[in-house]
Amino acid sequence: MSYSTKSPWIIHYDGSSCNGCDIEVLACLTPMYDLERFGIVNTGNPKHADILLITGSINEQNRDVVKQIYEQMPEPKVVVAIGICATSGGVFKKCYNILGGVDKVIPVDIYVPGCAARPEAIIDGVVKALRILEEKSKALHNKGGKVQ
Amino acid sequence: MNVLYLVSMIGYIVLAPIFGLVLAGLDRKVSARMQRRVGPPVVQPYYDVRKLMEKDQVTVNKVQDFYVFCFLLFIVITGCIFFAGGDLLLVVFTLTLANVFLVLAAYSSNSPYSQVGAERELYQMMAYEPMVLLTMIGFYLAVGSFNVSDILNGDKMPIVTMVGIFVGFLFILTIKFRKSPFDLSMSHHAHQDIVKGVTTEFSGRTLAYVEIAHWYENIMLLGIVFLFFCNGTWWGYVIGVVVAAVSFFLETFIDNSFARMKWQVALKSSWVVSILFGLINVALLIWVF
Amino acid sequence: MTRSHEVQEITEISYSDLLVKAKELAEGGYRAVQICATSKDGKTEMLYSFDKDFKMINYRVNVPSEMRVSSITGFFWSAFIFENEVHDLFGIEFTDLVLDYKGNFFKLSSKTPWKTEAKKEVQ
Amino acid sequence: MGSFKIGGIVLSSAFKRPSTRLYPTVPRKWQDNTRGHVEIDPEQCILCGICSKKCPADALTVDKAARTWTIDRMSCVQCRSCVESCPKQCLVMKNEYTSPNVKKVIDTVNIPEKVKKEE
Amino acid sequence: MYSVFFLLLFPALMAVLLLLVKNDKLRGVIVISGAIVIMAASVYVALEFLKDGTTYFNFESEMLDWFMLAVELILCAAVIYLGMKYKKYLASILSLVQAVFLVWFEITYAHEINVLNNLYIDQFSIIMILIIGVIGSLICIYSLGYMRDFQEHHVSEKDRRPWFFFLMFIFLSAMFGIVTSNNLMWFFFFWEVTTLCSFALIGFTKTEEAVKNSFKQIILNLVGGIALILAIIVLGTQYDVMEFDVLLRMDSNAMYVMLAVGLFSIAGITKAALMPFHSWLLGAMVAPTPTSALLHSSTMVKAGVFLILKLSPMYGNNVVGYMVMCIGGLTFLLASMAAISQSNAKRVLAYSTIANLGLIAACGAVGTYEALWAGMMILIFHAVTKSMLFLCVGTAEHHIGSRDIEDMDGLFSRMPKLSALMIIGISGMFLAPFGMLISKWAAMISFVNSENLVLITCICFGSAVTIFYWGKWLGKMVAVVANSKDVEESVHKEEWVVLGLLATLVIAICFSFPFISSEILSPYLLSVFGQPVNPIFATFGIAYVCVLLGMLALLVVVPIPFFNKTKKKVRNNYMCGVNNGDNQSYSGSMGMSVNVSMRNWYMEDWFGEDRINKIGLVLTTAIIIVAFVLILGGVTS
Amino acid sequence: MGKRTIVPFGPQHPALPEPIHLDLELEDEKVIRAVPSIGYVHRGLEKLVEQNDYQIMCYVMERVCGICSFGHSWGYAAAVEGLMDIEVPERAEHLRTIFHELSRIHSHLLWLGLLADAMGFESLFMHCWRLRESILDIFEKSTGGRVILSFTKIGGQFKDIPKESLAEIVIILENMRKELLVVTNVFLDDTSVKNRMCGVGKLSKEDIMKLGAIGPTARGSGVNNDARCLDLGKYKELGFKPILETDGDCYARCKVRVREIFQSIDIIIKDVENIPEGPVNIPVKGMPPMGDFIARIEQPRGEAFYYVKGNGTKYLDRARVRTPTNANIPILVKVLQGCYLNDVTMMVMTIDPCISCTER
Ligand code: SF4
Ligand code: SF4
Ligand code: SF4
Ligand code: SF4
Ligand code: SF4
Ligand code: SF4
Ligand code: SF4
Ligand code: SF4
Repeated sequence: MSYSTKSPWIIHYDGSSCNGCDIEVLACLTPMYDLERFGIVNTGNPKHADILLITGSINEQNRDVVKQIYEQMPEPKVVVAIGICATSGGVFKKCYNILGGVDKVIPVDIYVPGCAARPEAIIDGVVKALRILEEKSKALHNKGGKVQ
Repeated sequence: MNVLYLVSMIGYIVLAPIFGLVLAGLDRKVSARMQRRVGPPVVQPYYDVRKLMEKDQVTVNKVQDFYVFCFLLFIVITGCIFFAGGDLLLVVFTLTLANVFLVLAAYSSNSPYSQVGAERELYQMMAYEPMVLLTMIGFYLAVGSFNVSDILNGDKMPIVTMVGIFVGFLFILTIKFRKSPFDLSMSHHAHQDIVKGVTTEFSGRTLAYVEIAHWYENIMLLGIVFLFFCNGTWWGYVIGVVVAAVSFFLETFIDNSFARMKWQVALKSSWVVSILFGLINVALLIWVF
Repeated sequence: MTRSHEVQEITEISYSDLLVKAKELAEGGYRAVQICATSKDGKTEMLYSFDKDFKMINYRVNVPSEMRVSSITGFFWSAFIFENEVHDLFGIEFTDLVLDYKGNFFKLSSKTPWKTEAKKEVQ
Repeated sequence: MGSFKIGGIVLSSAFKRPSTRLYPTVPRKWQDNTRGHVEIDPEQCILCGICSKKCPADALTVDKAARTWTIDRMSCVQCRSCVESCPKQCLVMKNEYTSPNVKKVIDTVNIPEKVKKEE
Repeated sequence: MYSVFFLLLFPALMAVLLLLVKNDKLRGVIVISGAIVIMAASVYVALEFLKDGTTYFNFESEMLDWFMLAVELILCAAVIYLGMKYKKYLASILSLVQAVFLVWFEITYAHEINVLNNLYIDQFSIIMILIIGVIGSLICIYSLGYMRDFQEHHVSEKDRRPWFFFLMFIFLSAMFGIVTSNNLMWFFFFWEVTTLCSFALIGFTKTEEAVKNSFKQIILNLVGGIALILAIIVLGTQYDVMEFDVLLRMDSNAMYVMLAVGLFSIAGITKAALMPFHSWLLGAMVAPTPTSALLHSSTMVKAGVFLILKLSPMYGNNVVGYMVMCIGGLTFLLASMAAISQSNAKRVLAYSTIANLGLIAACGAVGTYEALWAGMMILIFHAVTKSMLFLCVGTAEHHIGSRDIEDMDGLFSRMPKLSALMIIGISGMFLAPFGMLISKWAAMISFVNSENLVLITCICFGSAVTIFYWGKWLGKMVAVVANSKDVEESVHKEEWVVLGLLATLVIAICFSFPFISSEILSPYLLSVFGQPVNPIFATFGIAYVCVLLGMLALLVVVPIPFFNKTKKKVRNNYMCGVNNGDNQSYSGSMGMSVNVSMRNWYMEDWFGEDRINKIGLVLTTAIIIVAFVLILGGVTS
Repeated sequence: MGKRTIVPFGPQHPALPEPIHLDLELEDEKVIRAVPSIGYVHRGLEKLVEQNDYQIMCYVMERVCGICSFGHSWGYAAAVEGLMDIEVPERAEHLRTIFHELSRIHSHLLWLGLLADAMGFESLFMHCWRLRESILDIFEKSTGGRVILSFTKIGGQFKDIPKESLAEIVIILENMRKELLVVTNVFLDDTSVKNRMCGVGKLSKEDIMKLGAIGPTARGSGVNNDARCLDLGKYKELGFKPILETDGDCYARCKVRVREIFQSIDIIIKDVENIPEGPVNIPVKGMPPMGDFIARIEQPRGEAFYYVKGNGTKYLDRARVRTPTNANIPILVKVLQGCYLNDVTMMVMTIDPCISCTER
């Protein structure tokens, strides 16, 4: 079993969201939902993170930022797009400055729908992400990428 | 006698991470409960470290690992010297060396937030070092030896004449445990003004080393707390262990009861405490007791 | 009760009056509430709002889209944020902008998305 | 002024039950109003397309020719606009949200031919 | 005995020779061969006399005394002249006063006093001889390359290198004299010669600042010189004593003896640049760097503490003892603090030197064998390490064009070898397995044992502060900056050789310090205090020495596996997601690419130089005044 | 020492709630210069008026910001209602007031939590957010959404809130009050918290007036521009008095918000007592006419400005929001100068920036 799933550390980045999903992500960390039950810690630093929770859609200016955060996360890593904005652009999809969902710039592993995504949905999404994380972790090790 | 010390040294190497881990886990659990949360499992720190070991190994430069490894190594050596009944001043100096390695690791990455973290870490060292030295001097004056083994077997409880120093030491323990109000250079909390400070650029195994080093370090520091209560009898030891545990959770409580203060406060307050509690107590030890 | 809120007067002024009025208001202790541009048929309508003690004064100025407009940031420093925005979105150039982002206020996928062409049919 | 102002809550909290909702261990009961996902009653729909016009997120497609009503679940913002605007009241907002998925879910509903009544 | 004379005379001869040689190549040959001879001679002397312990030489010559007086008067005249010329009348006046005292004493008393032994040599002198001989000669060699660069930077000026090397070698002679004179008048003579050498070297570049600072130096040191001559006068007139060994056997609690010791201490304090006289050493940093390394860190200022350490048995729990202790302790604490606010590498080194000299002086003043042991150890380690650091900074300066620590960003990538040396040097100053720390440790123990609260405070807080300023410098150096160019090729060969040797010396001394302790220090301490203890083993025990040596060895071994293989992938730095990809810049506001830069903390508000110096000046001056009032009032302990 | 530390602060930074970027120039940790840049959240949603009719725009508008989404839908609706000369039923107006104040409580608690978090005061953050959940529960129960309510439409509210539910809200608020007092007292009284806030980021009354700051930021310096003093909503009837503090530092701004929480509770309770029976919406017919209209509303962060311009079709010519943060950013630039790096987060927090709405 991979320990990644026991201790998934997250980083949260806010693309061009309306804050709605953002605060719901944060709410997940607070007493009512307490993601730390699953060993989840909000690291705020891509270099420590395993899961990128990203809310809001991609626009011209944050495109490179999102890419860079993703690149700076060490493998194995998963990306969870939270909220309709992050999955498809949502109500803003037709805006001139919106390129669309997060999958426009980085590969997304889990889409969490909702506007705003409910904390429960976010938890579900993260739990699903853990499975993917586990697979990725196995794949990484089978490649012989590292010795334990 | 020598064999005994060898045993306790090996015991430290083997057991300290286990105790350190559990303490770290309990700290998180208790903190969570204080915040009306469920919190992670107690062995969560273990998972974290295993996870970090598993991660893909990336770094920002090739020398960083060396420094971090030395940090861990010298923390362990510090603890070994301590638990082998060694000289307290040597313990302090080795600990300083270890911490300097951590600082260098942060500097070496040449990244903005690591550097600010390193700077703050050094600054914190400057803040707590006098009190640490005074504590050791206090032991010497109270017991007549810098040797842990002598203090362990001394017949009077050091705390009796070292109450002030004990308070001062607890104060700087907040800095050493990286707890609010003085978790300035790095913090377990994400919402830190300097990102992750010292550890910003560490990842994977390097970060795991830092974590493990903290376990070792915490146990060693609690060992010093324990030392205040040794009088060569079994109940002295019991009191020591209990107080050490209590002080650990006291720190957790303090962590949850304070905001991170401005960094300026750290130096001022810990120097004031060093003078008020440490130095005056040392003076009393010299002139009165 | 007919309406639950006050109706705002919008006064149309000529462009040449803009700075005069701005100066007047600045001296009168007004704050700049906002600047709103509306572009239609190659013309831009600038709406300036100022407020003092809940009394709002709104001026409308019509300018051709290509015209360089004088900045009011000399009187209302904080208006740099509105003018830079208008510059980036509507392509209006401001003269004497005190804190000029030079078109780097927003990074946009298309340049001046709100700017309309003179002939363009609007829905 | 003083320290440990929060000490009381913090200490007492340590001995109180956490206020955490143990989701997903304990499933969540939804409020009646909770906006989760849109469901259609295909029997009622007349493929008028109003819902799709009123959708701010362009999540709905109504294809008269193919007789399908399609919702892009990963675009719907649960605004209830379609529900409100449907002349036949054949749309309802259910409590359960669309569950997170590895791909974008698009649900297509076939609208059966209706036997013309009076009109 | 002739070997000692050789040491005294040979450098002086070389000096005269160098003054005459104008050819660069030839000068190189002479300097190198001369330096090697001096080095060899000092080692020879050391070996010759190590076994014998304290040895006295009776060498008398009326001629010589008159010669010295003549030279002294010429020097005084020179200072008076220069003082008038540059309108620094204070210097002239002080010099005049000194000359008057000197002549008066020489004429009235000096010749009446019978001096048994003019020269002597003991283990402490041996240590000093080795330091002067080895480090001094190495620095002279180093200067060759450095001064060549210097000349290139200052083409417009006349080549004054002969003068430079003349001074350096004369200085060596004088230093040898200081540490081997038993005759106080001789001691005074050599002392004044070093002062003048320093004066000339500080003013070497002849810039306005250099001149100003050189006068600052001469004025403060003349105060010391006057104190010295006064001390000699007191001893001579009151007790007919003009020899060190006799002085050391006297009862320090007698009022005049104490007065003399007090005056000696003032002389020592000025020379060692302790507060309140420390400002001259900072000013001295305008001199060419080898000068700073030689005169202002490893040898000349050491003469000041040498005097204090030598007088150690006279100190202890008496007024002068406390005076020097407090001044030393405070100097250590305050100079360390002031070092925080400095970004000029040489000034940091200068403050650190002042701090360490303070610590050594405090050790000497405690007057116990442990403390003296610690003091001597610090002296040794400091001399070696600091001179190396100065030379490193000198070399770095010529290649990166700045002596500012802030410009040493990532020096490790730009000048890897040099930075490795610097890192060794800096670590040597404050980190665990290195000698400085061991000595500080001993100092701390001896302070605690002497139950002196002021010293305990100073050393606890001072050490903490020390960590900060060295740590941040070290950090600057180790930073790995991407895409930096290696600029090391152009470093002169002489410089490498010398730096390498010094670094070897630093490490060698660390490893051999048990030997130094047992073979050199212990016999000396035995002879001084009559206590047959080897403090290193008494206070630490053999086990710790092993631990420390082990740690040191570890530090050498551990890097090997790490530096060679890292399979890790290298990624970019974290910069809030806007790193431009080169780790050097990020895309910032207004669409600009902004270069990141990182600057250390200086905490100007708290540790600003002016503020600290003011505090130091007030406190230490007060201490001196109080001490002398007490002594003159007859209170001695 | 000419050199300075130059570091990027944001857009991705854990202490920043939302992406904004600052170029910081530091000496030690003192900020010598700070140049902000925004645009990481800019979507351009105002331009959606060309594609969505004026009614659907209401859904878009409430997504200007997820924190005070209710206020945005109200503000926009009010502007359109003004333009179309629609009179909203009394009960709807009362409901709007109640929900707006609930939003304020939730927003202020959220803000207090984030403030605590910015100070590294984790437990305080957790407790604030724990209390905030009660408000979200009210929202979910009554409107079906936790943060995006979709409760307002042009002409009134979607549905009525039954009497019992209103009574329940009052009970919940009354129950919260006690615990709120203890928690907020920590902000006002704890030494370590005060250490971070008192005297930090001072803004004089003149600064505020000159730079046009609004909301609690302005009220912390004694400047009243609380748009609740205007006609919109039922505030006048409820005897609303704005809360003012005079110190102008972070602490004062925090205090304003703490006091506003309790004030909001009082307003809600009073409003529930006074709410008349009746319809909650009226049918809206026709198109927005030619012309324009301005509405202002007091959001948790300050006055928001809405401008709509109709052209006789169902598509508006222009809808414009000037949100509170938009007006407060100049203040940020000012206040950052000369503070310390660890104060930067505090400064950013105390003007309570909502970048989302700033950039739209
Ligand atoms: S999905 Fe909805 S709530 Fe979430 S960020 Fe987008 S608009 Fe806001
Ligand atoms: S990272 Fe720390 S401060 Fe942030 S939410 Fe988690 S526990 Fe709290
Ligand atoms: S669901 Fe309703 S609105 Fe949509 S097409 Fe069917 S009948 Fe028309
Ligand atoms: S709920 Fe809203 S977004 Fe979803 S389909 Fe209906 S109208 Fe579209
Ligand atoms: S029911 Fe009404 S809205 Fe639908 S098509 Fe007929 S007239 Fe149009
Ligand atoms: S550093 Fe300055 S003084 Fe030294 S050689 Fe170069 S230019 Fe001359
Ligand atoms: S909206 Fe609130 S929770 Fe979300 S990022 Fe902004 S401040 Fe944080
Ligand atoms: S300031 Fe704007 S974005 Fe922020 S909460 Fe208020 S309305 Fe929403």
